[in-house]
Amino acid sequence: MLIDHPLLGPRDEAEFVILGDAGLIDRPDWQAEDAAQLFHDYLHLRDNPAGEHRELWFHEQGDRSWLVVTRNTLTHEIVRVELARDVAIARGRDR
Amino acid sequence: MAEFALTARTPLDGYDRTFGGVTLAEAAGLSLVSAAVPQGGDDAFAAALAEGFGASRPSTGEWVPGDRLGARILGMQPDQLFILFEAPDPDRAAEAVSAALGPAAYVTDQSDSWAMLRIAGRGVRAALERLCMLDLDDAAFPEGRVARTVMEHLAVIILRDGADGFLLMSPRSSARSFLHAVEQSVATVSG
Amino acid sequence: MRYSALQILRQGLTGNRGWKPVWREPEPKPHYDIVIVGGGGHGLATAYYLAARHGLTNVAVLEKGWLGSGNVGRNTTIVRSNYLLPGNEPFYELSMKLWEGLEQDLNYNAMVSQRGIINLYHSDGQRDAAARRGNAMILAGADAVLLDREAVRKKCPFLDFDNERFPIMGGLWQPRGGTVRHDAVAWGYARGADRQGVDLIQNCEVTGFDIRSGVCRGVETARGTIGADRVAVCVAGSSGRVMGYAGLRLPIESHVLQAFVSEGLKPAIPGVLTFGAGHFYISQSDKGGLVFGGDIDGYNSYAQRGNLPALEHVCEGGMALMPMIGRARVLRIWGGLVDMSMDGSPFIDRTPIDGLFFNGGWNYGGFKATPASGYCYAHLIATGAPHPVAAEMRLDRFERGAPIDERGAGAQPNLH
Amino acid sequence: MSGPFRLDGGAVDRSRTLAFRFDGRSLTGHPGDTLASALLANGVRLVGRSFKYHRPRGVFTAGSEEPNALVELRSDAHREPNTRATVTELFDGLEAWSQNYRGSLRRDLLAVNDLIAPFLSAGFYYKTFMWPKSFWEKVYEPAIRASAGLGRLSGEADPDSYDKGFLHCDLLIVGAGPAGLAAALAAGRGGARVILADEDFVMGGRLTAETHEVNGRSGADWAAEAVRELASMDRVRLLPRTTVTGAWDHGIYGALERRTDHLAGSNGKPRQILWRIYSRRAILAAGATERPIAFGGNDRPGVMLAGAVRAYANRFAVGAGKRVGLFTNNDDGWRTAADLARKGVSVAAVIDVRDREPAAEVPGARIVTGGRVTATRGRHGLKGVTLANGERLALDCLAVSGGWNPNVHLTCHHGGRPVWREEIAAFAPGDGRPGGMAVAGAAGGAFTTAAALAEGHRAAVEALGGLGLSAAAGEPPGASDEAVEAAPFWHVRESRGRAWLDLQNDVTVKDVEQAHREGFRSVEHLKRYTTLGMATDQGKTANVGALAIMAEQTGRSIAETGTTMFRPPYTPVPIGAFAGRSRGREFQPSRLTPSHDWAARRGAVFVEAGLWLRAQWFPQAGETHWRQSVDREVRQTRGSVGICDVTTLGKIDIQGRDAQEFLNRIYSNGFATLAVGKVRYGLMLREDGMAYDDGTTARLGETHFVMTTTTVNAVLVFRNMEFARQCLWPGLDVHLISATEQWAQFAVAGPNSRALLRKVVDPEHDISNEAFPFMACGEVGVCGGAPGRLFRISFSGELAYEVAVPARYGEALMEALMAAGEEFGAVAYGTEALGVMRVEKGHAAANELNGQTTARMLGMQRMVSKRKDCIGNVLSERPEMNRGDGLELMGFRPVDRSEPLAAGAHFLAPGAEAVTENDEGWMTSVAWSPELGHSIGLGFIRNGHARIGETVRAWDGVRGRDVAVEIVPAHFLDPDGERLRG
Repeated sequence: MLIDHPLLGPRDEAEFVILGDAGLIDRPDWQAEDAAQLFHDYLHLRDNPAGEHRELWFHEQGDRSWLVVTRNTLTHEIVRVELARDVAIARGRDR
Repeated sequence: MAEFALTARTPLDGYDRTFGGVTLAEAAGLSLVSAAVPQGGDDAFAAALAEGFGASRPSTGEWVPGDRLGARILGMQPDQLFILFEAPDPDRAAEAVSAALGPAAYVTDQSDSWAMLRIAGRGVRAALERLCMLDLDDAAFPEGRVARTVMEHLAVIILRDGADGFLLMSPRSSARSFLHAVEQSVATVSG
Repeated sequence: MRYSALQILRQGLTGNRGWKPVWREPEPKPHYDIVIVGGGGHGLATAYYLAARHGLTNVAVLEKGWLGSGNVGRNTTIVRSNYLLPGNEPFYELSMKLWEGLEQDLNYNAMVSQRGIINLYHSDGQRDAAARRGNAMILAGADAVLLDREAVRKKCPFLDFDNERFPIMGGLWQPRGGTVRHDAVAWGYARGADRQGVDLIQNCEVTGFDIRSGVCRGVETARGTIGADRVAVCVAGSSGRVMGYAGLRLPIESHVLQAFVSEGLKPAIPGVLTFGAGHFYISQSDKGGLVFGGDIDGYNSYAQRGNLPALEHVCEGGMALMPMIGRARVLRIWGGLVDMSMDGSPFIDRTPIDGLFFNGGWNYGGFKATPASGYCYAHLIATGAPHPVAAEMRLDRFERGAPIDERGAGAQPNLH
Repeated sequence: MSGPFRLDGGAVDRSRTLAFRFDGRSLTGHPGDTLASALLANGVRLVGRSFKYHRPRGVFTAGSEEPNALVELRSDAHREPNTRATVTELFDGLEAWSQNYRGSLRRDLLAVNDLIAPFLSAGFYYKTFMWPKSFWEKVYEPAIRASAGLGRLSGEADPDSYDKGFLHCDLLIVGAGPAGLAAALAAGRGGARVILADEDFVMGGRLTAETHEVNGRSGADWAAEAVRELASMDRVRLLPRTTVTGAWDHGIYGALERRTDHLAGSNGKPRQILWRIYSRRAILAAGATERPIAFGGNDRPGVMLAGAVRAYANRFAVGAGKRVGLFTNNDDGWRTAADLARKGVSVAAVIDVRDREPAAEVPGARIVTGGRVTATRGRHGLKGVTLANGERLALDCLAVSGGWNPNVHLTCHHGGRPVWREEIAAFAPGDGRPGGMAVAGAAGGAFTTAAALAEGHRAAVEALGGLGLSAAAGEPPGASDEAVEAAPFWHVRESRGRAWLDLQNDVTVKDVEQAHREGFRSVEHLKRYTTLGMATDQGKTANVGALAIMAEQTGRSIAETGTTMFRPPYTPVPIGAFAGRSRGREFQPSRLTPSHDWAARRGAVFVEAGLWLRAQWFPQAGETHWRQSVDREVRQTRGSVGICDVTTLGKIDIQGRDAQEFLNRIYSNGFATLAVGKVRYGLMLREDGMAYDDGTTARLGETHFVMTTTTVNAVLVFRNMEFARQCLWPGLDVHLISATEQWAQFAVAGPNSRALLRKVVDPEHDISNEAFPFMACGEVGVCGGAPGRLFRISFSGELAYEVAVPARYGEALMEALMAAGEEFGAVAYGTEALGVMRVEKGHAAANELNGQTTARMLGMQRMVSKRKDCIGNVLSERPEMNRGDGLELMGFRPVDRSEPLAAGAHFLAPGAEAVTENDEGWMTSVAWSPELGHSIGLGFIRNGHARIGETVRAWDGVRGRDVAVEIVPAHFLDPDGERLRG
């Protein structure tokens, strides 16, 4: 596969390590009432669609950026690649 | 005078060899220091870089020359650059960059982290196409480009510094495996 | 029709014109006691054991494609019970014992071939882990032998003992491990279930469940609604998709696992071998093909195909371990759709929805589990209680903090 | 002239003669020959035996689809089984052997299978061999296995090398026939980056085998001229002898180039190269494969595909027979008769299943329209055929044409299904083909040369247009539209005897009928039950005929019946090629520590630790057993001072305003209060609450920290911290870079370690216990000003330090430390001694931190802070992970002190039966303690702390041992840690 890195252009899958569902960005609040349940679901019940899937890839043999890749799991077609840091900030993550 | 003195040893022991049209030589005497840009400090960094090295900040994947100490500024990561230069005192390379950039960057000495190998000459790309997944065509990877990638299971930073010339950097501990891989490719395509 | 040498003789003399269909092609009935979703190995085995062990025959197996089109028809045919953890090992040992009686049980020769499996180790740490595992196997009634380097060399002189990057120190050998003709397993169970009255319905994809006030009363299919008192899902890689119809999220991801077979070669490899310093395992089929595989590609996929990096990685392991296979040619490459779970271990459990049962999370190891999976799933469906050897294979084990993590890789499906 | 069947003309170089051997027999051929053409030229017709019935077989095709003519090529370790003679270029000295017989090729003892064939029909083995039970393993299966497979592996390591490479292009063209060449010319002239690959050693495809004209000259000449022009373009890359074997995602294709297979030896160069081609667009111009007609005895040597017979005559100047017949259902087949006649080969008869006027003039040939061949005769080669009308013809070669199948394979590699097109009676590319792939020429069902040239040209223009590049306009090359009309015809119902579909696997029409009878009606069931199409040729000539017959049986159309999946590779690829250079010592890189050469000079024994090679111990003169060396290293270190290279530990440089807060969230224990100049031990959890790594972090400055990780987890920890930095807390100002390679680091341990370091660390640094206490750290000058770092930390439990210098000084520092330590009798110690000392101290290492253990199990529950957010602390609270009777890390010593212990043993109560239910835990690590004089062990056991002093059994059934051990605390020496603070 080729991942079209937003800063570097198309790079071979071999340079990357995949983590999985981008939902892992949304780490729950450790002090929430139901933190135990939230963390269980966060870690164990991940999106697994037959179709477009937002997933985290790490450009380990590249610029060390974490990316959010939107990829179709039926065709492997990649429709969007974003810097995970931008996505995380957009989803309200900060300090 | 201390009782013991430490003599330095380079990762490739000064390797230098020519195969047909291709020359492989360890690039010695270069210091490498990483400079990370503090959050919100991009402007300060740009100013410091201009002041300290007479260079503008390259974008990730590019390198630009500075105007002193033979410096080359490599855009390695969105918030991290490498400065490749001839340090007046290699034992104080990080200090030298600190002095030049001040608080505008967090610096870390990387000089001993990488084996540096210059590969040049006709047939360079024929050799590299057996190793490197990247498109090294003049249009796709001209002079001024730099990339971190993987070759034969090894991390490699490849920097183009000539029509037929590249600087390759690979982790010091596996320098011999790296040299072997490059030698093999060059030997296979030459003669 | 009972199979035997005599039967073959009789049919052979009459131009093989007298053979009867191995299964009927029935129309679905409006209602069954039990509907099994998925006509792969596990579904067919479940139907067989429901009928054979629990006398439940008003059962239908719904298959969206052709019988055995799941991973039972797309795997590397290895059977073994060399697991480590008490939540797993007794289950796989039950499976091994069922394999050993399969031909007689089914009157179908699935060619269970117990030529042994050796997991090689390459470091002191791996040796210690192999010993711990071997002991766990023996405790569970399985067989295990710890081989040293010389013993391995005697069995497999063709391994790279000279120019090796990661020296072979020895191996954990399970003599009863081996391979089974995978398609024949599906056909044998299908024939066995059909002969007892189970309806096997092909080209009948399930598109939804009939769930009313928290109770599952049947399934929607390409061929209409089919009522059922109990609905048992076992669709491996499609688990997420199918259970999604019931609004359930699972601790499972669907991944692609590539596997490979070479051109037919005269026998060269005894039993099954597994490399401990790379992702590579291999055996040789009764037709002579080298059947081998390694690690999953690592990304979620339903495409049933992988890519070059994983493929090359597997072959690199093969050449590092046994450079004699360099000139053997890869004939076919295929991608299996595997249901990777969060701890690398499976589930055989009820669901929060009454009457709806779930079997899945087999990772890349579902084939060897086929008999025990069907046996224990049938037990759960028929009696309502989990079979003792499958008692840990629960969906709530992550909430309880009791994962069955053989590799110690944590909640990361692509690392198991 | 080499061989009685050699004709005039053709593209073989008669000026040179090549000698070769087949089954030991000396023969000759010419450059330009394949092994198959050379064998035919010499009149060799019997070349192999079929898989199941061991029927005599001869050359059937002239291409990579060959099912019969498979040989073992070359000898000894170079032996290459199942090699297609039809694509093996002849070279001087070539040696080949036929395959799959017992006795001799002519008198194959296993041919007996053919006599009992009625009892070996489809799937027979599923129905028998079951009684008595034990016989399967002992008798039946060994017999079946003995006859498995075709060729033999050498059993020796492959002596050749393989390489990989990476190519990039705008347009990849697969196949250099008329369509491919026309496409390449258009794209190349337009200035695009083009790769043109063809599996043949001569480019031109069918043009090399036909007599068609292109632009008014012979097709072969036009092709040669086109190739010359393309070779002159520097943006065009020609890859002959290269098979594009797979279409992968996003325009990536795998291609196998055979570099030296056409030579007697590879002389050190890679034998084959596996290219990974990155293309923006691709054109599949792979042509078509002819298919046979099934009739009685159609597997005899001498029965060949008509197009192949034509290729042998036109290209290789070989007559496949002296009296040739033609059996066809289409006009194209007639061309064989015409070409042979023109070459002076006697064409005895043309049998066309169609009841219509002859499609061509064939002087002297008996023409039978509406005819059928029902049987053949001849034991080791065709002698004659019988027609449905009873007529018997004497023939030594029968050319058969059942029409052509487009080579759609690559269009299906992404799951696309070919579609049946009635007008060409064949499957053509359907939807779902790989992105960016176009199809041109016969591969798309356009069977005439003119159409192929036009489509190739147009496909190139469109592909480049899509990329915003311009192809050369102008007209495609011209050729006449030859007649290709065909009438679907699959098998002769009136056949006498078996009619073969899959020649290699011996699948006959009867087998397909039986599969249908038994309910194996879906194409996948048909394939798997009969083994149709599962041989080395993947049924390229067999599948469609079988599908047609299944369709007849079920009464469905072929379109409804469908076809099986085509998967990579297009033709088989050696495992060695996929592996490339990664074998033997080059399987994975080796990472060497800065003191590696020094250790090697000292005769150290090395051990793999991940990719690292580490010194395991340093044998000295007179030491005959590793234990002697290790015991000495431990005694000397605990007694005086020892030095160990610990460079392999992961080191991560962490800087930023928020670095401390960041560390406080990464580690489970508190880091908020770590002062500058101090080191702290830290434990890391995974988010699931399990312990996964530990190490120390030193604070060098307000915003500057250096972390160490375990050797094995260095990469993973860095990855996880980058994830936390970029994805979880992007607002924190923290920056990471690996410093593992930058610093050579050595542990200096033992009561004399300070005294030793005083001689190495520059005097201006006060390293007294007061100034530099336990867990202190700082930057120091070493050996006269070299930049260094000193850490007062201890893994051994002794007074100990770790000293680091830039890696370039590492070897020198090792020598300096040893020299400075001479007066104290300093020793270098390796990983074994390190392990002994850590077990004596009860420190957890890889065997304990194996990803299955909690902080509680490790006795570190106090290191999981509940007053802060950190990775893993929420889920570490889960009930089953906090059971009162859970596993706890304890020490163990044998009740009989002389007994050795073994890691991997499980704990059982005295007298308890050895079953899973009684399993209480396991021994994780053991060592022989020189100081205590007996074996000691660490292990996890249920409720351990409450059971100190209790005796249990370390049961080790897999090694036949069972040792009584006492449960003790997990630190055997200096429990209060006085030594390391001294």
